[in-house]
Amino acid sequence: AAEAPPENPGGMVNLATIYYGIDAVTWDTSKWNWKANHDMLFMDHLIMGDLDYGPSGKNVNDFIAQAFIPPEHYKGDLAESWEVKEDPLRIEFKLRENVYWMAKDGVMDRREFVAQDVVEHFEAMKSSDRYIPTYWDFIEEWKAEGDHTAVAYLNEFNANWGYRIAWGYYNGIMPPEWHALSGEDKADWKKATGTGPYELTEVARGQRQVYKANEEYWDTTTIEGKTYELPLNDGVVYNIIKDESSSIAALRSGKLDIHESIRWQFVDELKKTAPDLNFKSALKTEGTFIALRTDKKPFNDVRVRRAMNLAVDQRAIQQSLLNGEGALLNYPFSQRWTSLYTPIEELDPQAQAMFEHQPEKAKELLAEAGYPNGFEFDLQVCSCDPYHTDMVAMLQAYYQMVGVEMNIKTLEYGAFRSQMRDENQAEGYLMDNGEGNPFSVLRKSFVSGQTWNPAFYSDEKFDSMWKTALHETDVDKQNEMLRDMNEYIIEEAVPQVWLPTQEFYIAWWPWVKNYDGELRVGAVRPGPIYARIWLDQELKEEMGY
Amino acid sequence: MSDTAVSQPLDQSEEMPVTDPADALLQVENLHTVFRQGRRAINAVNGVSFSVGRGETLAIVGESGSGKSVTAMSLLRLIPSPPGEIIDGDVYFDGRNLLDMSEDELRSVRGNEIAMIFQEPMTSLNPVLSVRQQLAEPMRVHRKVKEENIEARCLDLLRQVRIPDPEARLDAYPHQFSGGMRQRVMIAMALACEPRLLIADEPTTALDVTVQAQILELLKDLTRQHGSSMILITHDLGVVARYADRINVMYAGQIVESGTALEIFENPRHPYTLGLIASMPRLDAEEKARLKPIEGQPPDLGNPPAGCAFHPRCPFAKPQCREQDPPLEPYRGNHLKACWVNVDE
Amino acid sequence: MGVYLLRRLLALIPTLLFASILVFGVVRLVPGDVLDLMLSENDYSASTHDTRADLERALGLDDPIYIQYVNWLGDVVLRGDLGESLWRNTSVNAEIAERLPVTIELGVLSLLIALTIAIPVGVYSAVRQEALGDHLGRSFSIIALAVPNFWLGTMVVILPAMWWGWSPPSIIQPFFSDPIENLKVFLVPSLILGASLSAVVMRMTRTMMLEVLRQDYIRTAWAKGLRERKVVLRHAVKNAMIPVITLVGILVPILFGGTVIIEQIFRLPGIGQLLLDSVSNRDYPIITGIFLISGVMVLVVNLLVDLCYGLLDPKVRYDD
Amino acid sequence: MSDTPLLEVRNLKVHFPLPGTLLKPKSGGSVKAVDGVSFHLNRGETLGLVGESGCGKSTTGMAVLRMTPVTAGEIHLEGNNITDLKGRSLRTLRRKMQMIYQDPFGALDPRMRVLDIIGEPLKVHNLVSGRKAYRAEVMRLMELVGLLPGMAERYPHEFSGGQRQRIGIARALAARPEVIICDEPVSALDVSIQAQIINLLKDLQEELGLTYLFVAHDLAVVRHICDRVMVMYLGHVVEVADSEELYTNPQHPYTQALLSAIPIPDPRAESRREVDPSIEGEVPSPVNPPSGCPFHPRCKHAMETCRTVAPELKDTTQGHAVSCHLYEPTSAAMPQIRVASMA
Amino acid sequence: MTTETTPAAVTMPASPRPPLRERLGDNKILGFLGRLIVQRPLGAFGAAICVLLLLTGIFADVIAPEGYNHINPIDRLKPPSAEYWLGTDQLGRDVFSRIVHGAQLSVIVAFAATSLSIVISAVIGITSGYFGGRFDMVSQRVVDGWMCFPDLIILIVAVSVLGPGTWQVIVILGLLFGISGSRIVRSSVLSVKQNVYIHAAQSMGASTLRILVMHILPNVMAPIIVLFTTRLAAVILAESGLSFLGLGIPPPAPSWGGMLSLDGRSYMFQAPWLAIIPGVALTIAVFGINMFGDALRDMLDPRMRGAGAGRYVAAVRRDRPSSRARQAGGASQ
Ligand SMILES: Nc1ncnc2c1ncn2[C@@H]1O[C@H](COP(=O)(O)OP(=O)(O)OP(=O)(O)O)[C@@H](O)[C@H]1O
Ligand SMILES: Nc1ncnc2c1ncn2[C@@H]1O[C@H](COP(=O)(O)OP(=O)(O)OP(=O)(O)O)[C@@H](O)[C@H]1O
Ligand SMILES: [Mg+2]
Ligand SMILES: [Mg+2]
Ligand code: NI
Repeated sequence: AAEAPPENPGGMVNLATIYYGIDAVTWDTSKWNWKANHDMLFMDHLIMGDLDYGPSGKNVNDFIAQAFIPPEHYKGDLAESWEVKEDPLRIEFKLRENVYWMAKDGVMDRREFVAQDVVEHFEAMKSSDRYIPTYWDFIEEWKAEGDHTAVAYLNEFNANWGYRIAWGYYNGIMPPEWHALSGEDKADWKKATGTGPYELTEVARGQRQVYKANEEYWDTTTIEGKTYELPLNDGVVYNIIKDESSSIAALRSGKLDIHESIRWQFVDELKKTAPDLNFKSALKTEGTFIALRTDKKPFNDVRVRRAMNLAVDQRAIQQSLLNGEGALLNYPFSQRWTSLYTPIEELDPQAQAMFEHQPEKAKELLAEAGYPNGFEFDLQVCSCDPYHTDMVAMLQAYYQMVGVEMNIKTLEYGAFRSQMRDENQAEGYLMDNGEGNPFSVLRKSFVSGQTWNPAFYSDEKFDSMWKTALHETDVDKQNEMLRDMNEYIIEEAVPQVWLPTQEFYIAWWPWVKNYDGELRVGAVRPGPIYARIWLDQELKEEMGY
Repeated sequence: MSDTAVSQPLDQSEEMPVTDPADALLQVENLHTVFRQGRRAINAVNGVSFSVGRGETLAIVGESGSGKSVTAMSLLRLIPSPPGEIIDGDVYFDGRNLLDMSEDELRSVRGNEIAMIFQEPMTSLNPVLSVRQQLAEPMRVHRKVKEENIEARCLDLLRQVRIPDPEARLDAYPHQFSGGMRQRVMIAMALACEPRLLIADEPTTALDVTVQAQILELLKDLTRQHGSSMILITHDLGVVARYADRINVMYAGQIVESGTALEIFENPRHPYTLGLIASMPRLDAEEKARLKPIEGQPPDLGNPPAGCAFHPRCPFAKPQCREQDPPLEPYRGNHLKACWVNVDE
Repeated sequence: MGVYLLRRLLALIPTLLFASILVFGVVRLVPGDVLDLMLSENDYSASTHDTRADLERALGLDDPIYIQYVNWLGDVVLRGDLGESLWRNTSVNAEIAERLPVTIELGVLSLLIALTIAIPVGVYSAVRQEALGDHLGRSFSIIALAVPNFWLGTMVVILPAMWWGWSPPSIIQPFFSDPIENLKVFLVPSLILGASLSAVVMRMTRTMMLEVLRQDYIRTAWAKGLRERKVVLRHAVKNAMIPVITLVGILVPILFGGTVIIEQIFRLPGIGQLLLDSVSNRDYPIITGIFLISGVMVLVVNLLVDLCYGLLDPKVRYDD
Repeated sequence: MSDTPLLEVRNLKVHFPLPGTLLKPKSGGSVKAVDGVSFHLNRGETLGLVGESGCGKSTTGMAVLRMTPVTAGEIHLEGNNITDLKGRSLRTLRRKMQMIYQDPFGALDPRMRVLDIIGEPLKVHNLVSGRKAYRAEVMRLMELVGLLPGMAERYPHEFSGGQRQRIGIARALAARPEVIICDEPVSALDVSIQAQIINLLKDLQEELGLTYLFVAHDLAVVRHICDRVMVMYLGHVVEVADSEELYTNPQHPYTQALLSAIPIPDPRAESRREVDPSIEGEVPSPVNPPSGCPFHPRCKHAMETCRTVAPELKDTTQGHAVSCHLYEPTSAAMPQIRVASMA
Repeated sequence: MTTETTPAAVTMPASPRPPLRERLGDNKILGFLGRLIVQRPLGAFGAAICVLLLLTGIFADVIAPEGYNHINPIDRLKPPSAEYWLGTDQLGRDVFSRIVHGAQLSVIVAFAATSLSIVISAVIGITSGYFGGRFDMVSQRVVDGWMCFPDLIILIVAVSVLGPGTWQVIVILGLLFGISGSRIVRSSVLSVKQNVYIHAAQSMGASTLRILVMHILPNVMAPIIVLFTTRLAAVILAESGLSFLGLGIPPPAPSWGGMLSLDGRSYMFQAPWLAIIPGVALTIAVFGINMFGDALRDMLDPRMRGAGAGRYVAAVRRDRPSSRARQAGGASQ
């Protein structure tokens, strides 16, 4: 339950975010790079997740998911309300009034935010040379109808429209004045601006980004019946820390107030030496899997792919590498998407077996498929994730047991990434899927020809299922279809070896108030969460930090 | 003539003074210096006794490795340690025993009362200090010469050793000098405190004949001017003949013969001295006679032959030589030799 | 001296030219081409040949490599412009300029620490060869060499944090406005980096001192009646320093390498971090720029080292 | 002997260019180590080559061996011009000329056994076939120079200087050369050992009919072994004469100075000897040799012409040539200087 | 004479048999070992470590109780015990076995990379040092160009090019150290080249190849050997640095550097032995190799021979009574 803040809450919140090792690559949103616009706290979106559903309120959504907000948890952000209308098919956003763009030297003066800004923003983004082809193809046109109504006219319905235009990646809204800048100026963080709760005031590359509270921010929060202006703190500092131990040390010594991504390995010791720390554990929404090249021998045979799953003792992996935490089946659909997720027990028996360790069965299947003596294959893995590098050691041992020789090809991040979908990509490709929502997860890795489909999975039936679901306007029918697709992938298609998903920990000190370990209210959208945090400076001092 | 000397040795229990000790500036008695190599010990100096009179020039000759330099350096305790060690002996300088002095006392003698000129002029000067700095050092340390006088004194010294244009040379560095000039700077440094004893260890071996003559003449003049004594180490008998009052002949760490220049050259008593003189090619020889080398090789000092160290190469050797080390004893007057045989026989 | 400097600087040109060709080429040979990487990072729904070609053109990577090289070289030579980052669109010069001071400060401090530890210890260890101090000094040096610095660094960062809640500060204040705070940040990493360097320098100093102490002119100094302290400090050290200075020149590239790791552990935003980021992003212009700058720095340091010779060794003269 | 000398050198010049710099690749300056030297060497004779350190003695020897590039001049061996030989023919030529070095410690590869050191020329020139013959030949050579056969398996560091020099001599003899260039073969040795080696060289010459070019700066040694002596100064030959003639009747002021500077191991003679003051001063640099006669800055007889005109080497008497203006017909008088002890 | 190989000593005139010590000195290897033990005990200790490392490497498969990737999830993160001498890691692999196999890997990597580097150094160093002139000029500029880049920067980029892996690390480290090491070889060649014996070989008409192989190479072996030992240690360390950056030999290969920087750092609290043991192994190996290298250098460099720089003071140690007695004895004859 929330604790009432003092008259003037404040404090600079020092964070290690879930991306604490990655330096922002660019500040230019028109570059369409996810690393570019992650966590730009100076921007607002049209829609965000409603924190009242979060742990401090109704506690039905933990707001950990990176890119999935169930429509029933939507809340207006820059849009006060919205409506999907027919004839012509369109989405009407009623925009908030009295929202102001922050003044920025060399960009713009303070002025009110209007519908035309939204239209120009989307147009500018679309005309960027880095615009992702087809991304907004379902939109015919954006129009400003009056100062505070922005309408997106659609040429076909897209069930995932919320993610694509309202609260997803690439949806933070920047002023037309900024879009008018030269490429060089756009690259300059000093020019970046928006209507968000924070203003970017310092960027020390490779070290930190400092956001100062936007004094004029429009949003407020109510705690114990009292309304407070947001943000409650003076600012937020993003600490960029490459080295994991170093980040743990910074948390332990109080240099960080919040650490959003701790592996279990360090938690025991932290709990022991700093019993005051608050922890929250959460399942990653990223799924870990081996993509098996379905276009090539031997994995073009589904029996072989099943055998590959049967040969692996997932529970042992979970026990030894994840300390018994984590989850066995969290992909394609995450357990967190309760309305869509199908648990293992509800899968057909053949699929359930894949989460057991059945090497004998695996051998049988291999023999059936014509590989009684096994075979040899290459597995590409990135050297950047310790979970993966540990995992390959175990996988190698399991596959040996069924006569399959796995050659581990470790690649450094850049090489690994660019190998994906290359002609020369190995038969096996061990990776994490990026965070997603039901539609994007299914599309990315299983629809034919997609960039993130390293299994080279191509299935006309599945492709058309996906398209149908996308155009389905009825939410219940839509959910049904999504569930079917998920089950189809797991039960029938099996283009991958499913592997346990990691659990991670969020830790914060007791002086961090009004925070319950939430991470996101939209894709890359922590701003509203951070804005509600205040620090109990006295407590901090009392505790000796 | 020599029968008496051989058959009636003087009482050996009494050290035979070479010169009257009271009169001698330096008196060395029974000096032993060894170098240790692992468990092997090289007896580089093996019981050497001699003295140097005031104003006298003593030459030490002997072939390479016979211990000449080590003897000289032992006097000032300049033996690198490890591996070297002076294990026995006394060195009286003006009545004070140098080997018993404390480090501080010794320092006040080094470079001040006894100065040394080393064998290698090319490497004995510090390459990174200017001639002025090096030349002034002994004066600063020993003489407390006022700073303003130092320059004048340095120039004076350079002039004494006949370095042309000393003003220009004073701030030069050793590498800008030729070998002969470097050796002259060394001499100037040695003379800086007007030492009473100058030890010149092969001051000219590395130099050309013409430069050698210049340097030696210079040394002779300067010691004469200051009335200092000098120990001149060389293996060039020609040099000795010209400059020495007295000669010590060394072989395998011992003095085998000692006498005045005339005694040594005209009446050598030790077979080694004899051989040495005979094997020198001489410009003034009447005809190109075949040289008479000493056959065999010098001994290994770490494992010297028993008895007289020279016996394996000695044409006169007799059984006694193989067993007993002959003592250095007078042959006639101050002409000493360490040999069991009479070479005239 | 001026002529000498000029001559030395001119002599650097062919070296740098060769180096730049090497780097420019090698960096682009790295598999995992920036286009693939960008396309996959951006989650292109389905990248086609067209999108790839467009991107290639947009990034200016469509010319043949030698044309790119000539253009790049022209910019570097004529305008001192190292180009533009492929991802950030910022100028490489600015990126490097922002990071360089950190690396330089870390490097200089480490070197200073290494030298202040190593030279006295090395000299002592040589003068008292085989004495207890010598053995201690040498053992320290070998251990400092043998312990990997990433390991030492990690321990220094994490153990005090866990035990006492202390971790080294990492917010860098400009040196000139707050030298104390600034040094607080650099002290620990410099010590760690300096320790392993000091081992190398110490061993070199000791060896050289032993060599020098054996020289005839040291005997001359003793024969003049100088005190040991004077013999060592005035006559031996200066001679022994000449090769040690060369070593400093050789150490600079090693130091540069060491900073990559130490920067990462101590959260120092230096060149090393930039390099690691740029390599994993395949940001060619930045990689090339870092190579070039670090190469130039190494060469400049070596030039300075050579000039230092002049102070130590009278045989070296520049006025010809 | 026959009319054609075994070796003839005509107007030999060896200049070493000074190292250039980046901006000035050719500095233009050069060390004129040998600057117009002519001489001949008859079969079976020993020609002494004396002079101060750095006057070009070794360089002359090297040039004759074709081990250093010749700037100008010609070298004839047995009447054949060998100045421009290259490659294989040069390597074959080297069989005929061998060298004995000054430094007995540096001249032997420390990592080879004596057997291989002495036998190397045999292998290089394929002079013997089969291990047995090879070994036998090496044994013969060792015996020739007075080394015990048991030493064949040892390494050079196990030998004394004199023994090493013997090894060097054996190696030089292995290829059965006609000419041996002895570059100060005894300077590094002790007097007692020096005499052994000089005797050995003489014996070998008698036995094998060798021809020596004997480089040295010790005039007493040279007198003992040489038939004729050539005196060099700063890259020039200043005097050539039969050995006895030169020592009894030195003509060039430099030769006279040199002879007078040598101390004689005889105290009585020494006490009478005067050191010639003309040897004051330093040897000029071969980069900037003085104009005219190279010796003039140190010569007490220097005349006006000496400063400008370089004298030529001319016979004064049969077989005695000197390069000095004093001996040219125009000069006023022959100087009456003699080395004291020679008087 | 029946055979050719009559011992030479027989034909020699009777000479006193030298004492055992000297005869040992005749046998180069034994003599060397003897000197090593007597003069450089630490160096001998280092040599022993090197030999141990080598043996462990060669017989890894015999010594190690298990394979390096023998996983046993039940027994994960077990501290050292009788069953698992050095404990187990997060996958239940026996750390002792991994260390032993790691020694093998280190030995392979270190020796292969070092050998490669030595060959490169020797070829570049010897040719450019011996031929000099333009060839030297050009090759030295290339070496300069190469050397002006920080090692680790080259490594990072090179590993990115070739990808992490055992042979990649070997090739890269070999090339890296090889090129920079050529300087050292070259400078020794320059000084060896000055030796008169080289001149002698030339003047006797020996071919260039013969001179390079028979004279130059054996005489620069000393610095090459020293280079070899110091590089061994450097390679082991460099590999661990690369592992730290995720560019070393990838798991599950048991490279010490990888064990130390990956598992060691991840599990440093649950299982400190995972960090300590490879760290200690690495330190001991590097320590041993360095010590041995130092001793080798001291003993192979003739200028460093003999003990002590020597201080020129207080070098008198007299034992008067006995020496007097000796003198008296001499006098009584
Ligand atoms: N630092 C040293 N370490 C070991 N042995 C030494 C050392 N200095 C001298 N010796 C040995 O002491 C012996 C005498 O040497 P010393 O230098 O006195 O000979 P020397 O008569 O001066 O010879 P030279 O005429 O060559 O100068 C030699 O056998 C030499 O090997
Ligand atoms: N390779 C070379 N490069 C440049 N200068 C050289 C070279 N070799 C010799 N010189 C110079 O040529 C001159 C003659 O040298 P040379 O060795 O022939 O003299 P030398 O008479 O043999 O002297 P020494 O008696 O010292 O052996 C010297 O000034 C020397 O410095
Ligand atoms: Mg000596
Ligand atoms: Mg010479
Ligand atoms: Ni006469």
